[in-house]
Amino acid sequence: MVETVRVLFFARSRELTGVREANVDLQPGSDSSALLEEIKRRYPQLSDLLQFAAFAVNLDYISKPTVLKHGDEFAVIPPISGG
Amino acid sequence: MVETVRVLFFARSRELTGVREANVDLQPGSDSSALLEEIKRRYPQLSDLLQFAAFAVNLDYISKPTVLKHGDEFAVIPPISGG
Amino acid sequence: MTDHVRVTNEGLSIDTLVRMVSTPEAGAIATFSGVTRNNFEGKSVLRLEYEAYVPMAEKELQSLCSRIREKWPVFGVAIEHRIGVVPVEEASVIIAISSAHRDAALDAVKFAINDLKARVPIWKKEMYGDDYGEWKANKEFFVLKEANGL
Amino acid sequence: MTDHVRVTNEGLSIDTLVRMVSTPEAGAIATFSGVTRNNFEGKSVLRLEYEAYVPMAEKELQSLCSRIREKWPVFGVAIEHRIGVVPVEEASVIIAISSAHRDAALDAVKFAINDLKARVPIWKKEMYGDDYGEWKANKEFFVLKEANGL
Repeated sequence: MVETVRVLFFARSRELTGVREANVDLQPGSDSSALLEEIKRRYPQLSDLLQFAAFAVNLDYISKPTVLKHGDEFAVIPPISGG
Repeated sequence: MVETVRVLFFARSRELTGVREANVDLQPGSDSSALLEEIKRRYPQLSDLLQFAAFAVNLDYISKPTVLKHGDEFAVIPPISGG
Repeated sequence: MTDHVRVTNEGLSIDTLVRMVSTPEAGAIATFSGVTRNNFEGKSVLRLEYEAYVPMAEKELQSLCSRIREKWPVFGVAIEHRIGVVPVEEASVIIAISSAHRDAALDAVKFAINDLKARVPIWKKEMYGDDYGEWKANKEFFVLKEANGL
Repeated sequence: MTDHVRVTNEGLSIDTLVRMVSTPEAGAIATFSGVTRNNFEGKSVLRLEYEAYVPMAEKELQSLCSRIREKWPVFGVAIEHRIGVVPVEEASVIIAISSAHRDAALDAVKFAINDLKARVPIWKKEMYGDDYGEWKANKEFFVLKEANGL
């Protein structure tokens, strides 16, 4: 069994990956740090951006590594510039 | 020769005097204090209001007794409430 | 851009004032509208009646615009004050200011309404009934009068 | 009054937002509009392109409204952010807030635009040519990220 997480890319992260979203399969009990390792492996061109990005799980910012479960929506939030 | 000054009343001072304006003749060299004495004599019902009012000569607030000359426009400015 | 000030018997339009201060260089537009409330200290207010010393009010509004430009880098400044009867929920005053960056427009608008309430010779009567009302007084006026010996 | 928040592809109207927060109890309405400038650090800007994580942006805008209501006694709060292409001189964001007395509306609007720039997941690309642009970053975001360990 794996836990499939939906990963969303916006703005510069979307341009760098070339995709708006991707599904990533994680071992049960994996947290967002494990997911980020997998993202970096798949999209090495994102490494720099990830240092400056924030992350959200199911529409809320996370401030520490968070366990992910099947069906969660994980978003890479590059530095925002609304207003 | 006298110097005729036009005196304007607004808002509560207009209601208390019953007029929007009045001409007051002053001796040459008279200042705004002399004018105010004459206003109080003519409209004793204004005495209280004058303590809280400001005054303007030719569209500018005055901050001290000011010599008036023929044709000047003197305005009694009761506490304002614009906005 | 030139300053726009007006004291008028007509209804005010925020859209019109915003268009007046709009310019391709501006990144921010801030506005303030003073609106007739339906109550004051528990009393029901039917409408407000405003009266102005119009030529002096417009002169003071012009000098208010100059004071704003001494303090902040703004592009457009537009201020209109309505006089006569102003019904509940309609605007008696609108201020619109544009600037490159937001703090200038926001801070200038706040300054403008405070300065207007202290200096611009306009009077408001709150009407509680058809023939029964009360002239109001801005505390900002007394502060200015005290400070400047007016 | 309920809060109104919206992220939309359509043009924004300040008149519409002001009407949304208008109420007979309000004495003050303050607004802020963020507008596309024609230049940035000497470079000519053709247009802005905005992109949002729409459901999270609307959720963050709702929580922004709640934070405003914890801090100030306001009646109506309306915030709209436009996405897609925003031409020069058109608004990308409009905030309108009503209150009984002016300081609440004025201070809440200033807080709202600062908070929006720190938290709401929306991105702006400044287009200097038809195919040449640059993603911007709000300094407010980095301050928040640092403070909250995001």
